Amino acid sequence: MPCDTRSLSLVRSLNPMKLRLNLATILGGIGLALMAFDPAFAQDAAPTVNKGDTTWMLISTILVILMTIPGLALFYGGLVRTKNMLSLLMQVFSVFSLVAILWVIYGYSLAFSTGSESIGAFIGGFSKVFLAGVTTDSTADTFTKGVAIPEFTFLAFQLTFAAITPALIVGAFAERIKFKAVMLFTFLWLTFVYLPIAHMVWFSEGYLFKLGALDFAGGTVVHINSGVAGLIGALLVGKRIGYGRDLLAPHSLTLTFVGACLLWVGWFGFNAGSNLEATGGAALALLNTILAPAAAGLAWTAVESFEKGKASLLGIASGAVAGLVAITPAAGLAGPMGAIVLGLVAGVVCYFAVTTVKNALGYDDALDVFGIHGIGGIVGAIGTGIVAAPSLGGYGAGEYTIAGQVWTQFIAVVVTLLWTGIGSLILYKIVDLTLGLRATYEAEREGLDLADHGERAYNY
Amino acid sequence: MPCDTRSLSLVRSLNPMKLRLNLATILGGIGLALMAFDPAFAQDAAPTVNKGDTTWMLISTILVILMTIPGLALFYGGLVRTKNMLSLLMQVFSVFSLVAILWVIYGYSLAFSTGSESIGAFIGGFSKVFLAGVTTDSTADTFTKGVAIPEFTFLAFQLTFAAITPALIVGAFAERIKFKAVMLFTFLWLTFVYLPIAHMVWFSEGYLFKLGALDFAGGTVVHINSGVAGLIGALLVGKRIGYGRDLLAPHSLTLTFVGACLLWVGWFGFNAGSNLEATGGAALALLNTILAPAAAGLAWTAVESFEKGKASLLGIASGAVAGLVAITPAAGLAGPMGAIVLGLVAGVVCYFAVTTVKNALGYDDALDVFGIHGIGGIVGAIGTGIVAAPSLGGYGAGEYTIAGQVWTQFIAVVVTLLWTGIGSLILYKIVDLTLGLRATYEAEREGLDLADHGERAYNY
Amino acid sequence: MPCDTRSLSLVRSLNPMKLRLNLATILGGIGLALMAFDPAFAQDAAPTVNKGDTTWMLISTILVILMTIPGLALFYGGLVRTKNMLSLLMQVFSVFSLVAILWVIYGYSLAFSTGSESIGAFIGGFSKVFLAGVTTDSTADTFTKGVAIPEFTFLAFQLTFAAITPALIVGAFAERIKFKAVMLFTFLWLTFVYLPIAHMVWFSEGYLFKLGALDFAGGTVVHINSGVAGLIGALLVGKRIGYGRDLLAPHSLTLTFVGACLLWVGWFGFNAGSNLEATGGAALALLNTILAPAAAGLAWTAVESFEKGKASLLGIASGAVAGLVAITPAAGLAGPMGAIVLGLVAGVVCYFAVTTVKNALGYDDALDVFGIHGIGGIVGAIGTGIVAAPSLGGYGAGEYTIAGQVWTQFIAVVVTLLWTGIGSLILYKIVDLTLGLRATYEAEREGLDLADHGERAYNY
Amino acid sequence: MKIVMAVIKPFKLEEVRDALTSLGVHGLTVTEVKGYGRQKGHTEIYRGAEYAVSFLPKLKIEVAVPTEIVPKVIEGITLAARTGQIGDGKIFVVPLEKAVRIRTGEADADAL
Amino acid sequence: MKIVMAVIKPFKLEEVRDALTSLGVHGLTVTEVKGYGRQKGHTEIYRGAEYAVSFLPKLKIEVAVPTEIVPKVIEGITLAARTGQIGDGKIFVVPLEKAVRIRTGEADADAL
Amino acid sequence: MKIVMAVIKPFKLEEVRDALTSLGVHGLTVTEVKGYGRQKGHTEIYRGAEYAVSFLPKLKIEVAVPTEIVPKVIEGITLAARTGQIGDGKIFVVPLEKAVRIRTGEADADAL
Ligand SMILES: Nc1ncnc2c1ncn2[C@@H]1O[C@H](COP(=O)(O)OP(=O)(O)O)[C@@H](O)[C@H]1O
Ligand SMILES: Nc1ncnc2c1ncn2[C@@H]1O[C@H](COP(=O)(O)OP(=O)(O)O)[C@@H](O)[C@H]1O
Ligand SMILES: Nc1ncnc2c1ncn2[C@@H]1O[C@H](COP(=O)(O)OP(=O)(O)O)[C@@H](O)[C@H]1O
Repeated sequence: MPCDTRSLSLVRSLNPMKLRLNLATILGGIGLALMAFDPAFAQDAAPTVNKGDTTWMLISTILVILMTIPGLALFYGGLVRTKNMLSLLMQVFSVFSLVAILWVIYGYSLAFSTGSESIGAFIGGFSKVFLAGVTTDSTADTFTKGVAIPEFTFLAFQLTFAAITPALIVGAFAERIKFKAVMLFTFLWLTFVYLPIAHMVWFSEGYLFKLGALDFAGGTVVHINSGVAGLIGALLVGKRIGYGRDLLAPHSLTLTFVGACLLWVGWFGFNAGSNLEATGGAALALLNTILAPAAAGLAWTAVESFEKGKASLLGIASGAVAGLVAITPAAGLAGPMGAIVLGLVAGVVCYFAVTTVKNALGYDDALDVFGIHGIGGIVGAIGTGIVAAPSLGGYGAGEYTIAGQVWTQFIAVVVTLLWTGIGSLILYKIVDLTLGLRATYEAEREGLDLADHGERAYNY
Repeated sequence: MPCDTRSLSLVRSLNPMKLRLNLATILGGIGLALMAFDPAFAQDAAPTVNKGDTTWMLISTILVILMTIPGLALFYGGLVRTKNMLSLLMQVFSVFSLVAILWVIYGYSLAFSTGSESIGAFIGGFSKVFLAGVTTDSTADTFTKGVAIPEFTFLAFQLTFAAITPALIVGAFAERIKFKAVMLFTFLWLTFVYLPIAHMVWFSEGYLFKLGALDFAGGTVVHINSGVAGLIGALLVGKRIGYGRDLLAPHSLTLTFVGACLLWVGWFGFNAGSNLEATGGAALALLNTILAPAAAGLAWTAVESFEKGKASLLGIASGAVAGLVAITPAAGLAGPMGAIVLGLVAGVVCYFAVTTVKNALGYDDALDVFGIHGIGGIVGAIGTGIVAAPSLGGYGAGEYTIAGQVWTQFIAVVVTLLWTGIGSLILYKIVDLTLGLRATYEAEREGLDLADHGERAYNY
Repeated sequence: MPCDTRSLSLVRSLNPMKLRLNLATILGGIGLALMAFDPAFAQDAAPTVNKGDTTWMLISTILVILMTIPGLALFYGGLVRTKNMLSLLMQVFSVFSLVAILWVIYGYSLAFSTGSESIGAFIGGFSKVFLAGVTTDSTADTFTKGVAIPEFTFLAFQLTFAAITPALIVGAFAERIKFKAVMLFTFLWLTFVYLPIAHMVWFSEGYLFKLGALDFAGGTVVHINSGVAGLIGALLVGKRIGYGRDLLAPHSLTLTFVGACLLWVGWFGFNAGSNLEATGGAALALLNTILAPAAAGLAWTAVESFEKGKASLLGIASGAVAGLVAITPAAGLAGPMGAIVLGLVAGVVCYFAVTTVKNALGYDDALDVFGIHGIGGIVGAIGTGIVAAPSLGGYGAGEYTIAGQVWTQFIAVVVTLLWTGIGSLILYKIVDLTLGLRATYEAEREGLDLADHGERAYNY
Repeated sequence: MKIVMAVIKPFKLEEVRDALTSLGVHGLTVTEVKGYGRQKGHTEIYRGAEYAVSFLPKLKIEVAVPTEIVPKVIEGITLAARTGQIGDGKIFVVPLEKAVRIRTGEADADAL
Repeated sequence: MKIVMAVIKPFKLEEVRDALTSLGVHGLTVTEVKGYGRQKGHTEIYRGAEYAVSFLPKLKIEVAVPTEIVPKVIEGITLAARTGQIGDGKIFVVPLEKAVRIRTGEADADAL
Repeated sequence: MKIVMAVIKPFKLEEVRDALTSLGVHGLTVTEVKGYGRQKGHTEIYRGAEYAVSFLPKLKIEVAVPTEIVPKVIEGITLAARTGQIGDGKIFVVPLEKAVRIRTGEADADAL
């Protein structure tokens, strides 16, 4: 729960992440109410920076990096065949590095600064390009009036969100994509899909901001966004040679397990860090980020045991990731029991998405980016409308009606689906026409590690 | 050192962890003494929450999770044969997930709430079942009067202790247990062994609380408890096929090494986090948690070099874990030199427990849960009585006599041994009579990964 | 940026790390200027300890440990052949353990206490041997007047720097050194090379302290120091059997990747932790520690693609580490764009050092300790003189002239080169004459794992 | 009886197995091997050190069959394993004097 | 001389080795192989995709012996490797024309 | 034609390959094996449990050659693989009745 006082209920029914930078202005209008709680704020012009918060946000940033490299890279890498191991590690690592640079050059500015009057609802401006004006003294507001964090902290934390999102996509077309295509696509997709959506959802002047959807830590921006882009990618790049016929078994479930654990651990930074302050709200987000994946993993293996007679490690790990995805938008808004229920639902739904629906439709989403991030993200986004309800022990505020909030959530999901769906489709086509998306038959047979990178993962 | 003022000596000679939730009441009686140091406290009704502390406890919680998944899972997994790798990973991950859910449903309440008048010394009540009454605003006291942390933080931190303890046990009967038996046993053991012991030791109304034993971070509740349960399990489940005849060599010491390192890193959260505040006392606990395992690892390999002519990686890693176990009860109570001595002793004693005593007695404690956690825990519990002595540079307080404290420590060890020994025995029997403990001969031959989970760890 | 006010410019043009313990005295002279900014300081005798800072430093300490074990160990281990895997892991783990113990016995005292009048500029004294006088209440100053951290925190943080430095060296003579020789050399080198250099550079009375070189987080003390010692070691120990003829391919680039990621993650503690406080300056250091390696990795693979036609994972990982090394002395002093430029330069220079220069000169620096830490360290040390310039967006202060600062940096590099070059040479000779450095031909053929440690890394 | 030993490209295993099964051969033994031949290998580069790797991953299939079906077995394997590119591999026929099924002790034709 | 080649269950290696040693055969070469035969394999499931794995891990033992002890060798291996379950494996005997010990250049009987 | 099968020390592979190439033999197949023989193994110790490991890593080389060059091949391998220490390995010669190149269907001499 990002806000501490009931008087903020008006604001709290909006998406909390949107408030980050421009909360101060909004709060102006309700300042009087706040004064009753903390008179000191009224006379306090400059926001105070608490070192406990700064430390918490530094750590959260580091945790999201750990979640990406090596976390996500290992989770994905373990699932592919030996001959493509390095290609996955390389893609995740390169995407992370590339986005980090792009972020400070223009990404932060386009996402988190005021844009032109005409299209400012969809994309920011160039005032912070090359981090102009950002210094060790500049700050970004948190959700609590008068409390800020160093702007470098905020922007580094946001950098990690921008970096992991395109890295999530690469799992969908794993084992058959050209490395250079991934790099070009990442550049385009960050610019034309991620930055606009982040701006629309999280910036106070953004289009989706005004819809009032709840998204605590990025369910739409990160998960639905990457999940759908992955699905389009899997469809356009086509199936792997031998898909549906050969044994395309994971080369190391051990590494996938390590990756899943590091995803989980790093996700605490992702979710509880999105609280921007080290408060009881952050602790709640952390607890929910323990409970939802635990429940989802157990739910997945329960269904699996029932259907196949055996509970698998890949099953519980996949379920846990699905639970992490689902709790993301609700992390600081659901009560602990709500988190468990959301996890149980996500575990079951994603199980069927991955094992049944995918096989029925026949697309080759190699590492189930859509099945887990896309579907799990949708379950989470809609579910947040329910579990955030105070009547169900949640921390959603204002005049909360479940039906109304669920409808708002639904709209936000649809808008995200459309933007990323159409945008990604166009960008894939551009890459395909310039560099080409798909590796050659020989490269795919030999493995991308040797073909694209000239190395082999293992020489035992 | 959990407390900052000498006037707390009366309280500090008790087990610091016991104080967590109910310190306020106790401190009432000595409030006057405190006023001399900090008059502000006297008029301060509501405890203050410091964001630095909150951040520290959030991080500590995350570190203990890292220590379990993937830390402990890899440490154990690397030590088994390839065909049982996933079964170990699965058991640790599932136990963690299951306990997380049980903890918020009834575990926290039974451990940390007031029980009925008749048996309240042994088990808590149901007032906090489903986390009733816990909100983002409720707090739990630390060891310093007037300083509190969000209750969600405290309960999440405690959740990780409850989760790792049964996960430690699975090493003892590794490579031959049924997966379902592990799950049922975990449920029973958490309920009937862990929760009562945690309540008795850490809750102010608990039976062992009143004995006045020192246990900074859970030497009895976590290590002796799991070590003994492991020994009983190893005896009841029986030896692995081929034990003592075939080469049952670790399939990947590399993974065991990674696990040992993550155990070490996570243990900083375990031990220094048990200070509940980010103070010089936490820093001391952290330093001791560097020194004791360093000394223990070196001691183990020194004896090994002397006896076998070679210093092994598994030796130094095992020694380090033994040192971590031993310093646990003394982490914030020993001085740095005391920590080194405790580490040296633990390294040597556990070396002989594992290499000589186990072989002499002939039980198959596959991954030496008893030899390292049980024996190391006992060395630490007794040793704490010595190294905490102020005369030896320790931070034990009050009218400290080494002999008296060692005797108290001894009693606490014996009580723990008996409760977990008898309790575990009964629970294993129940599981054996219902689901059966031991995998079939064929499943064990083929490996539990395929037999129980339908997967293989590696497809190189 | 360690200091928050412009009035500290005089001090800030010096090496920030030198200020740690003795800042208070120095600041006395400029206290009046400070009063204008914060009058409270004038009357504040005892420094205040902020729990946010304490938490940040505890975490930073933990991160540097994670960076060493398992980070560095895996980075190195993955690069050697299977038969020497454990020897690398063992060396890193043992060096860490040994230095931890030596540090609290005499290392901290020799590095960070006042020495005798005659040689006090080169080495500290014995007043803090066995940590005499250090308690949970004693503090160490930060760069901000009146702000301190618990001394145990400071000394534990410094312990990790002392431990990782000799561990870095072992990569140079990997796969052919005797284990016992490593241990003896570590003891000697810590005592006679590391401690004096740390004292000279970081202690207020040290010789290099007075030169006024900028070194935010240890570019000279850690990286140039270990890089040069590695080069000398590689030359003295000689080439591996088969070097230049056989395929000495890395046995697991996956593990090297994991190690590189953990190095990166841990380096945030190393660099941003060197700020000693959780401020905007720490956030800048963290951001720079994201950007420089990202840029360096991309630069390395860009050159590689151009030269060899393929971008490799080992390339981007090596580049990232080179970038981390280069940004170390500049972490809190460069602006983000300066960090990117420094990274780009380091990536390209180290690429040629490792791929061309090494092969031309023909020495067998097995894991490129000199090529990456030595050369990258020099690039960083000199480059810091440029990117710290306020005119280039840097945070260097005072009457800053690029030419003047670069010259100072150059001197500091030369002094470090000479001390470690000559010192290491003598110590290697001593070890060679006593225990012998090089493993026997048979041991090298069979692999050091079996020969020195009696184990094998994998039994698949 | 003969042992027919074939070195093939790894991804051809399933097809070869099916070809053999359709000839009524229901047992075979497979080994991962490295082959050296006309097919050129690849280059690996680790930190600027280039290695020409000329040993390529192959599978060796060993199948014991009655002498009379050897020609058909050869034909079946050839067709199934052929891609037409260099490196498709070789088939070798070696005399087999005796075969025994361990489980039953049955010998020769009965043992296959 | 003959080469006796046996495909056995992996956990039977030590017993087979001991049986051979007791016959005075002090050298042998072992290869990890995958066997396909009557013994049914297992099913692996990864995220709902089921794979029937029909190749099972086996060990192949090759031992060069003088012709006269071949029957004893076959008997020894058979007894040691037998569990009585399907999949116990096979023994094949192949003619061996020449054997050389690399270290000394000794040939044939002396080389074994 | 014969199949010459040699068990050698792993680090001798390149030298043996070069020796064969210089004899005009341009194809061979290599298998990682474990050898048991006179060469004594090593001891591994895991937490005090000592294991005597008597199977040592070796490489098995199989090369099909025309009968007439067999003596030269044996000589070439022997010289290249010899270190003079116990465990250098063995060379076995087995008759080869037929060889086929899968890609072209060429047979016997043409297939090698
Ligand atoms: N003389 C030989 N003896 C044994 N194996 C051989 C021989 N020649 C080739 N091979 C095996 O056959 C494989 C394919 O041979 P190669 O010359 O590359 O192509 P092709 O089979 O199309 O002629 C090699 O990788 C090697 O394993
Ligand atoms: N015709 C054959 N040629 C080569 N190897 C065979 C053949 N038949 C069986 N094998 C090997 O023997 C093993 C055992 O055979 P299988 O039919 O499963 O059981 P059994 O030996 O009890 O009849 C197989 O896994 C395979 O490795
Ligand atoms: N009778 C045999 N049959 C098959 N392989 C053998 C036989 N004897 C030895 N070998 C192989 O040759 C290798 C070397 O044999 P060993 O007796 O150790 O030394 P040497 O070759 O010097 O006599 C063994 O490791 C084994 O792989």
